[in-house]
Amino acid sequence: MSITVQFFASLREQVGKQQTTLDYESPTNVLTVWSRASDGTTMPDNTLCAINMEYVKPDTMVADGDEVAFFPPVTGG
Amino acid sequence: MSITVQFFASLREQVGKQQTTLDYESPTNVLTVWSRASDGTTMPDNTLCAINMEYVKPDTMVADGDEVAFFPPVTGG
Amino acid sequence: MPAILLDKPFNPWDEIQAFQQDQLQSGHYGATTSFVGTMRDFNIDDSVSHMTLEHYPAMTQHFLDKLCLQCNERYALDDCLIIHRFGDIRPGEPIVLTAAWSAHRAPSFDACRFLMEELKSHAPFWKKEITENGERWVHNDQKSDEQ
Amino acid sequence: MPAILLDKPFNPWDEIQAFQQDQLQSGHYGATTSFVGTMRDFNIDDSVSHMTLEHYPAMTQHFLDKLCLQCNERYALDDCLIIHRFGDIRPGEPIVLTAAWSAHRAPSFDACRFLMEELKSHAPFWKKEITENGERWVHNDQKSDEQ
Repeated sequence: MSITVQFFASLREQVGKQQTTLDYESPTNVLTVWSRASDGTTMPDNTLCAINMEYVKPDTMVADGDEVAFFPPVTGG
Repeated sequence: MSITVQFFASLREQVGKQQTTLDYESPTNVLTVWSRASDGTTMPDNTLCAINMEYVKPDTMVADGDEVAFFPPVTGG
Repeated sequence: MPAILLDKPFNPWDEIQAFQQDQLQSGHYGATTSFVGTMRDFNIDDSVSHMTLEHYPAMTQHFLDKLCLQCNERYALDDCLIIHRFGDIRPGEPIVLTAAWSAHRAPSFDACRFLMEELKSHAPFWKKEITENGERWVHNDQKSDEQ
Repeated sequence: MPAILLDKPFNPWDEIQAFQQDQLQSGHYGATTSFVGTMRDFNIDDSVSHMTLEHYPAMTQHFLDKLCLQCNERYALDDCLIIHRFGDIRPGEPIVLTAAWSAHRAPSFDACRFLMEELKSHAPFWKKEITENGERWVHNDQKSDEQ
């Protein structure tokens, strides 16, 4: 299965990439996606995770075609 | 001493006057001013009283030159 | 920090902008909360054709001036503004504007609401509605014709 | 009930009026509460020359659309509106507008604040400030540069 991964704001700068695509042959969760996509960087405690535009917890399983996103606490408004 | 009395809104219509001036020779309070100015009408329970543009209680004493006002609960805004 | 009484229709959005340009420093405030109370064309059961807003001119002005001062003392504001109509008002017309400017959002929200709640409960105005079935004074225990 | 993302300056007061004229029925609503968040020219210690507001376009739009729906379900509103900038923003420019229309004042006050609080805590936007001393990401635990 194919997973698209996006990083935003300070996490994008820390990880050094904006977007990547990963292929998996067995079920996996968001935290594992982070590890591989970020080349083993430790996930900061306050990192927010989303699958297909909805907030999820790091232990949520991903599915084929999912867009997984990682970003720091939001500062809009 | 001379006291100006004003009535507003539904109280003005009930009492049948907008403004009157009363003369007193001895100290008096707001409730007594009401009775004389309104020709003995009973003061409705929710009546608001003001002396010189500040809210007061009916037992507040009046002074020469005061403007005493009576009005129903407010409905602005 | 003005409180303005008007006997004619006004555009609250133009007034906010004019006040900002004249009285506030651009880049200094970060939060603006405003409330506009508009006359509705229905209340209780009857259709309301228009209303007359009576007030006690000297006391009303004094009350609103004092309210602006209290509001500025109570909240960390750049400034606040009240505009209130009196006299004949037609449905769809703004009756009242309260607005508050501050660096952060909480004081502006709190101040704008404080102004409205104080004004509704204490400012000497009285509404008389003209309906198909005649005139009537609006009472506190009814839902007001606009808010 | 729209949520609009803009990459250019906007006039919140014109937007409110246009929305009212297009989407709302005059005489039906009695209460309009609006909040405008404006970029300040100072934050913490440094003077801020401008900022860049990054967002996650599809998720941001989805989040704000859902927020408008939730707001309409939660409060007795005629309607509500969110406009939010992204990209480069200069001091004095509006960043965000939230507005809510209702018959009575409480729902419009509550809804306008609900929109802002939800937006501030969950909408995927990130501010980077450009100051005399370089660039920096704004953190949640700092006072924001505008509210």
